[in-house]
This record gives sequence, structure tokens and C-alpha cells, in this order.
Amino acid sequence: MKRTTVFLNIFLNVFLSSLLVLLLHSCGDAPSQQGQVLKINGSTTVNLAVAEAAEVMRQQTGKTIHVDTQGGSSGGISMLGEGLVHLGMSSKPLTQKDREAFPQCDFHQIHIGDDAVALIVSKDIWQAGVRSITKREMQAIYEGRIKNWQKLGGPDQRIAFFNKEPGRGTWEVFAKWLYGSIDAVPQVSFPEVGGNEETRNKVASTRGALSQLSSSWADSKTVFPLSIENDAGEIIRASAENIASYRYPMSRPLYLLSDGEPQGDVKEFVSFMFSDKGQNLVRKHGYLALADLSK
Amino acid sequence: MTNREKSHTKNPSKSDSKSRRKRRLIHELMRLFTGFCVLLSCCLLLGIVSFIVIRGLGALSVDFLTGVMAEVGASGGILYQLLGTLLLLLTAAVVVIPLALGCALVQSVFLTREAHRRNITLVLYLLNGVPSIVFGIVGMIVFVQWFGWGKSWLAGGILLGLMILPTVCVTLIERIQAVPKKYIEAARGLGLSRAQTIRSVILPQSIGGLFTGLLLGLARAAGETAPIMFTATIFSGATLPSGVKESPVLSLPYHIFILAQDSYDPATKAKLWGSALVLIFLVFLLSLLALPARLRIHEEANHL
Amino acid sequence: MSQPLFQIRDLEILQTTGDKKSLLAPLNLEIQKQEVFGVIGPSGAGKSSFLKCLNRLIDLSAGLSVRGDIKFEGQSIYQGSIDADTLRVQIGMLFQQPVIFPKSILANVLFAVKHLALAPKSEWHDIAQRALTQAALWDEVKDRLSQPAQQLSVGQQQRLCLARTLATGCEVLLMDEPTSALDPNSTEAIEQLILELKQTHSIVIVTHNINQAQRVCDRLGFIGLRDGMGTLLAQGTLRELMTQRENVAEIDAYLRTTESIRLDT
Amino acid sequence: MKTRYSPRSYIELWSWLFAALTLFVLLAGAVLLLKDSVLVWKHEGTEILTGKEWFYRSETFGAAAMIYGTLIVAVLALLIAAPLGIGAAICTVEYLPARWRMVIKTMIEMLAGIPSVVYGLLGILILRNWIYQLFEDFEILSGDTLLTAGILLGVMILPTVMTLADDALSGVARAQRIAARGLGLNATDTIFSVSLPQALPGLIAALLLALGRAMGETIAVFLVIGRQDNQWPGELFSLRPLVESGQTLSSKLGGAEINIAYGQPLHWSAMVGLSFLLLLLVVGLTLLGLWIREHSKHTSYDK
Repeated sequence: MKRTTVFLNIFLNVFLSSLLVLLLHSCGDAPSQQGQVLKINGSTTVNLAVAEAAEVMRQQTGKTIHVDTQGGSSGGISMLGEGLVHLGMSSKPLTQKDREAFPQCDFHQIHIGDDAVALIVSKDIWQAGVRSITKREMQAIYEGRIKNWQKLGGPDQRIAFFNKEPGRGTWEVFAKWLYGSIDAVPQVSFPEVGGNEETRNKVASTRGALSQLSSSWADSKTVFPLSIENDAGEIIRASAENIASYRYPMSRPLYLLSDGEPQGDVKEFVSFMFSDKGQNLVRKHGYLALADLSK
Repeated sequence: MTNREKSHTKNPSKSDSKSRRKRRLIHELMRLFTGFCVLLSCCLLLGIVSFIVIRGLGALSVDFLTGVMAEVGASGGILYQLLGTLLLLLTAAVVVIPLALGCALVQSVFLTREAHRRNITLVLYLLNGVPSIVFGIVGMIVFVQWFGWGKSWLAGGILLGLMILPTVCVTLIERIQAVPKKYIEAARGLGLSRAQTIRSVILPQSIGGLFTGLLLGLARAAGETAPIMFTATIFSGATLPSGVKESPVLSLPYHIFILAQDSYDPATKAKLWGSALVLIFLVFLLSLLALPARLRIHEEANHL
Repeated sequence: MSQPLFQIRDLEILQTTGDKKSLLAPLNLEIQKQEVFGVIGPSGAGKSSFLKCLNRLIDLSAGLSVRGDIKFEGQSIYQGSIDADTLRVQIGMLFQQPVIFPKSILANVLFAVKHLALAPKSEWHDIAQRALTQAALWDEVKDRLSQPAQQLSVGQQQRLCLARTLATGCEVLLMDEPTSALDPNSTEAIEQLILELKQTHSIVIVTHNINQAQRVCDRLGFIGLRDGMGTLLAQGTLRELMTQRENVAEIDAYLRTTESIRLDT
Repeated sequence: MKTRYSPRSYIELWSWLFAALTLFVLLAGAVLLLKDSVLVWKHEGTEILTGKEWFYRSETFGAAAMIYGTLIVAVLALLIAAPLGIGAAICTVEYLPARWRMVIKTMIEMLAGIPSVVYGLLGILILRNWIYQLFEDFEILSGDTLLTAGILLGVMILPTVMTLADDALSGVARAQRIAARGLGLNATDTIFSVSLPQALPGLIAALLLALGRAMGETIAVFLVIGRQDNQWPGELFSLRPLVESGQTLSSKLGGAEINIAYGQPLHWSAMVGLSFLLLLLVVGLTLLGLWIREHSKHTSYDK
């Protein structure tokens, strides 16, 4: 009997004190003003390099850096726009529309490396000899006018097109290449994929599959990047040179986004990304570092 | 009279045995079918668990449990993911215990009208049915937007606590109702007030139900991703929180969810399965801890 | 006399769990056809368990096992390949509490007939009427056969259970304290029924009440507790049992606790 | 209710306080969902229920295809979980000795403890490939189908069905079974004539509650359903859509779109509206299940 009473009392105390703590903390200043936590959110593509850079920074400086990938690039843009994070990650250039959506935010794009969006196919299609695709063909697939690989010189196999989730930088780069602007993209519904590994896994295990994927993930073992045939009939591979020189049409810069000129912790982090160590991490994850671009 | 009376069983002995054979056959088929159901269910469990054990065991080590994630999940351990999940569970427990005690006592002791009691039960059932993603969305509206907490461990803990409230509460109510009436009457007869009766008779007899329910509920909460992904956890960088606002934690389910979609390095895969194994182990541990109490209740119920 | 109804040889009930002690010491007994055999003794001595052995309903009790054998009409029911379910059709049972299925009165009476397909559908009504008449319930329920059986009084429910058992055409009835839950009037009705059914059925009845035993039973067996086990300590007519009183302390102790009876009535 | 009732002790006050807090939190949650989705109700009206098109860029928000997906996946899950779960419950309650029952019950409840994200992983790695190979002849596009999600969910809700069915069956009085056995019915006859009819309301309630669970499940479904919008079937009763990708309310809510919607009032309110619809569906089913259980209590036999 006594035990229970004691238990109840202890419990009440714990509970009330935790309530108190809660209240005190909600009244406290937001860490953003104290500048203790650096929060980063956005593109899963950029995340790989940034998250590892954050690991190094954490060890070197003891700072707390939160990295998350909610909603991909547009998640990064909107959360920066709403003031929820200090740095956004984006794998596509900002559009006018993005800026208009968050007028209170002074977006700065910080170019940290380059990548390209590859159109990847599964092994059976690659082995059947399909190596390149034109913009017109891709449009026809996207609009549902071409549904079989035969039309592209491939086997008699339905095209299993996995569309990258809207809001992903990959999708926006792809859409811009295909239709000039995102608003011009027709309304279509395809099965959607999100993360890069999910895309690679699903394309690799599906015959006749086609999807958009960061070129660094296209390993040419499980999934294979198609070359793009331009209007002049040139076939352009998503090679490092072609991406660096922007000959490959879906080359894209990778950005960190800040609200205003980077300052304090943000500036420190950005400088780290520009340093050799930071740039090496960009390379480590298969992207092109800034130095490779200026070649 | 005997003969006449027996006629309907003895006479058509042939058709009788035919119907008996038919019933016998149905019996055997039914046993076969239901036995198969049990076997299949158990095989599913064993299959799933052994699949995860086989894939994840390689990653498991002390360093894995006590190390910090490195190289975006490809190396290092899951210390903060594990601690984050434990913190969320602890918070959920702290949140749910007073609520569950309050609701259970009101339902089974203070409310005297059957209709009112039923209403509380109804609310609990409804709460039990609320999809976990809806908890996530509501949490996002309340904690992230309205309170301006950003992502916070406390928000996750509160949401998980509310989510498991029905499990805890219903188990507790069952235990309270199982307290023999005569004890309560005896206590009241001795002149104890209602509050004293609760403290000295009802709670000591039924507090086990609270813990059983809590363990079962936490086992469910430990694996939930949907309520916390918008409100409490991030992918990397958080350690232990020092405040409420803008204080996310890492967590095992979210870790697995993200890596399942975005793991570049094959080394990450092994770590991913290792994390899944640790999570399952945690969940099983919680359910197993609740087992002795449940077995005892079961035995008692059998002897009554 | 012809072959006995039950020939019980070294029947023993063991616990399979816990301390594995024996609940019923090896028991030998013969029960004749067309007699009412009563089993009396203190509670907890295993009378009910013993009764359940006779139609193998004991199989359903978890944690108990049976050793020894019973021959029913000369046929072994534990060692042979007899079907326990078929056995239970032949040996009906009445429980302490009336157990009514949540169905109509008619559906209750015909429950076994229907689910065991004992008779074609055309005969069902006759069977129901006959069984209810035998259980002295027909006049009370004939106008409301399709009403829920739960509406009957407890005494009526017990008679309905009896009718339900009789409808299977069983020859033997086992009764486990059938009147202990009933009021005096209903008890009297059941006792009256037992005396009538005696003409056509063999009956084994467990009872607490020595007066009842005197009223309805031809012979009795006394199962008492000795060394913590249920043991058959005496058998015979009530008068024979009374004469054992001096020899067997347990019987004496039991009779002291029950109401005194007058033997000469 | 508040009449002449004054709490008489600290503990009582405390209980009422927390019970009231629970109720308040619940109501507040529901009201918030409704409030935050007002915009979309105004914008779409009933179109959100009947509209088959969801294109957020042109502000067309019709959830019919998602509701269809949700229902189909949940029903598929139930078709798998119901026979298996009820069968297993029958076996443990009616055929197996009591000590076995607890062992198996515990094992199956552990199946319930496996986190849904782990189920999702298994779905991606194993199940979708099985489905893809199994239905190769139907020229299915990929392994991400409604069927895959349904099967995965079926396994996931199996413990719920089994546990609740177990409760319903063991709620049937033992005396009823013994009485039937005493009349000469074998164990199976007893199941069909006594246990199942009496447990039926409980079983139906169990299935409805499990159905609600299935509808709310997010993460596992998200990973294997394909997340293809606007998959309204050409023919409502054709089986073909089962082996195609689709979208459920919860998989939509778990996806990236919610982050796009964040900060755009109409789109955000449409997403909140979806969660309100989901809540409504599940609450409706739960109420129906409970109503059946309550309602039949009065007609069934107690004691």
C-alpha cells in the first residue's frame, strides 16, 4: 500500500517538474538567435556530401549541426524560406517562382559542385542496345504517346517509367530540360520514386524500366545511363567532361542556400565546403568539385 | 417405450455412421486448416526475424551500438539513434502514465453510470484507430507550426504517448475491473474513503496492468515512423537535446526509413539491417518483459 | 443379472501438471443397468471428475489424465478404439448449472439432433415433443417454442437441458448435482423426473444432498478424501452405507455435517 | 453530469483532470484538422470526394482515386489476414491446450511488434520481386502494385485480427462448449454450432478494427505501392488494377508532396483535408465495429 503511495507521489513530482521544464524551455530564446545549432535541410543528393562535411565539422569544432532531407530540394527551399533552417540544400537552380513564394527570404545560392541528371534504364534495355534517347522521344514517353521500347529500337517491352517525386531537384532539372519550364510540364501520373537508392533499386529490379537519377548513382552495373541525342544528332554521354562543360543538357549545379550573405556558423560551414576537404567530399560522393568545372 | 424412443438413433444406423464419417472428415480438415494457419503465422514470424538476423548480425558489435554514425551511415554506429528512440519512449511513458491512470480511474471507479463508462471506452477505441500518420500531421500543425517548436523530442514523445494511451488504459481498466469486489467492499466497510480505497486496494492490485500495458504500448511506439518524421526526428547531427524548442533527436525507425531510400554505399546496407535488427530486438524485449505479468493474469483468469 | 452397465477397473485420475498427484485413488465399481446409482461424499473429493470419466468428458479438462479402464456394456471406453463423441451421444449428461444455448427453445431441444444429423428433418418435431414431454416441459412451452430459451426460469432451463439430452435418444444419463442451483419446487420436479426416467434409462447421479440420495437412488457409492485423494470408501444401499458408519471415519464425519435423516421412511 | 458532483479528493481531482485533458486533446486534434482544411472544402466542395484527378500544380484536388486505393488495399489485406488470423485463433482457442495458446499468442503478437519500416524494407527487397515474377504473364509494369501493398498489409494486420479473434472466441463461455461436447458433438461441430455463432459479433468487430488499422498504415505501403496518382480503374470490378501501381491516402501523406504543400495555403489545406478524410474513414469503421459488438451484446446470451 505504502509503496503505491510513494510511487504516485514520485510520479507526480516527476511529471510536474517536467511540465515546469517544458514551460521554461518554451519561453526560452530560439537557438537560432543563440546561434548554437546549425540546421540544414533539403536535397538528398546534396545531403551525401553535406552530411559528411557536417560530421567532420562537428568533430573539429564541437558545433551542433542538424542535417535532414525532408522533401528534397523544395523541402530545403521552403524550410529556409519559412526560417526553419539556416541552410537549404538544392540540386537545382532557384526559379523566380521559388523566390516569389517566400518574399521575406533573401535567397543566396552557393554553388558547391556539379552533378547531372541521368536517364537510367534497366539491364535488359541496355543490353538490347538502347544507348541514347532524344528529347522528343522522352517527351513522347512522358506524355504517354510511346509506351514500348520498340519505338526506340529496343525490345518489345513496355516502358516502365518511374517518375521522380515532384519537388525533387532531379525532377525539376529533368522537367526544365524537357519542357523549358516547370509550368509547361503536362499533368501526368506515373508511379513515383523518392530517394536515389529507392530509384536505383526499383529500376534495377524491373524489366523495361526508365527513370531519372543523379548521374553519380548510375553505376553502370545495376542501372545504366542513356546518352542524350541532341537536335544536331550528336550523342552526348553524361561523362565528367560533358557535365563540367555543360554540354550534357541536364547538368546541374548543386547549391547550398542561405538567407542573406552567409554569416557566423553558416559562413564557417560554407567556407568548409569550399576548402579542399569539403570539395573532396563532393568528389567522394561522385559529384564534380568546383575545381573540375573550371577546367 | 425404450425401443420406440431409440428408433431414431438406432434404426438408420447406416446413414448415422455416414453422417459421422462426414463430420469426422470436416473435423480433420478443419484441424488441418487451422493448424496450417498457426504454422504459417509462426513461420512468417520466424522467417522475417531470421531474415533480418542473418542480414543484420554481421553489422552488430559493441562499436555499432556505442559509436556515432559516420560517412552518412556507411560506417560508425547508431548510438544517438538508439538513445533518441529510448528518449522518445521514456517521454511517451511519462506522458501516458498520468493520462492512462486518470482515464482508467475515471472510467472504472469514479463514473457510476454505465453509459458514461461506455463513452470513455468508445473514445479510447477511436483513439486506438487513429492512423499514425494523422498523429504526425496534427503534431506538425500543433507543435511545429503553432507552438513554433520546430522539430522537438518532446513533440514526438507526446504524440507517441497519446498514440499508445488506449493500449495502456484498456489494460489497466481490465486489471482494475478484475480486483475482487469483496476487497473493495471490505475496505469501504472499514471506513476508508474512496480515495483511500483507491490508494490502498485498487491501485496496488492493478498497477501491474499499467506496466504491462505500458510495455506493450511502447513496443508499438518504438517502431513508429509516421508520427515522428515530421515532428521529432532528423537524419543526422542531433545528439541529446538540451531544450525543447528546435531540439530534434535521431531515431532508429527514421534512420532505417531514410537509408532504405537513400543509401549510396553498399556498406550502408549492412548497417541498415543491423539497425533493423537492433530495433526489432528492442521491440521484442519490451513485449517479452510484459509476458510474465500477462501469463500470470492468464493463469489467474483460468483458475477463477 | 446380465452384463453390468459400467464395469470400472482401477480407474485413477492423475494431475499432469504441478506435483502430479493423484486426484482419485484406483477405483473399482460396477454400475448396473436400469438403476439409479448415486455418488455422494464431501465436496472436493472428485465426485464430478469421476462422473466425467464415465462419458470421457474428463478428456476436456486440462491437466488431468486417466489411468485404468471402464467397460461400458462390455466395451472398453479407454483402451479400445471407441469414438468418445459417439460415446457421449449414448451417455447424456446434465450439469450443475443449466447451460442454455442462446437460441430458441426448439433449437435447444433439437441442438444435438440437428448438428449430429441423428434423424431426418421430418421427424424433428416429433422428437422435440417427445423429449419435452418426457422432461415434463411440453405443456409449459408448447406455445412458445420459437422464443429465446433464456426467458425460461432456471428450473425450466434445467428441464430443457434434460429434454435436450433425452432428444439424442441416449440410454444412460449422468447428472452432476442437477438440483443444487434450483429452488425446492424445481428440485422436486427434477427428482420426480428421475424416478420416471428410471423406467427407461440408467442414471448415475452425483449429489450433495443425502435426503435426495435417499429419495431417488437405488444404490450409492461414497467417495471420501483419504490421504488427500478421492477414494471410494463404501458402496451399497443407503442402509448398507449407514452400517459402515462405525468402520469408516470419513463417512461418519460426512454424515455429521449433513442434516440428519430418518432411515425408515 | 456536472450536477452536485464535486471531487472529494486529490486523486479524484487529478483523475478527472487528466481524463478531461485526454478528451480535450482529442477534440482539439480533430478540430484543428478540420480548421486547417477549410480552404480545400471551400475550393473543391464535394469534388474532393468524387474528383478523380489530383494535380496540385493546377489546384485540382480530387481524392477519389486515393480513397479507392485505400479501400482496395485494406480489403486485400483483410482477405489475407481474416482467414489466416481467425483460423489461427480457432486453433489456439479450440484445439490446442491452454498452455500452447499463450505461447502462440505471444509469438503472433511479436509479429505485430515488428516495426512497419522493417516490413517496408522486406517489401521492397522480397515481396515486390515475388509479385513481379509471379504475375509476369500479365505483363505487369513493376512489382509496385496494390496487390503487393495489400499482401504486405495483410501480414502486418494478421496479429491484430488474430488477437481480437482470440479474444472474441475465448469470450464464449466454456460451459457452453462443454455442454455441446456433452451432447456428443465433436470439437469442430462445437466450433460451428456454438463458438462461431456466439463469437460472430466479436469477430466482425475484430475485422473492422483491423481494417481501420490497415487503412492508416503508412510507411510500409508507401514503399511498395508505387505512389501513382489518379489511378481510377476503368472498370470498377476488374482485377487488373490490382497489379498496377496506385496511391492510398496515407501513402500520399507520407510522401514528399506534404513538404511542397507546406507554406502554400490551398495545397496544404488539401493535404490536411486528406488526413481528415482518412481519419473519418477509420473512425467510421471503428464506430461501425463497436456498434455491431454492442448491438449484438443485447441479443446474445450472457452468463
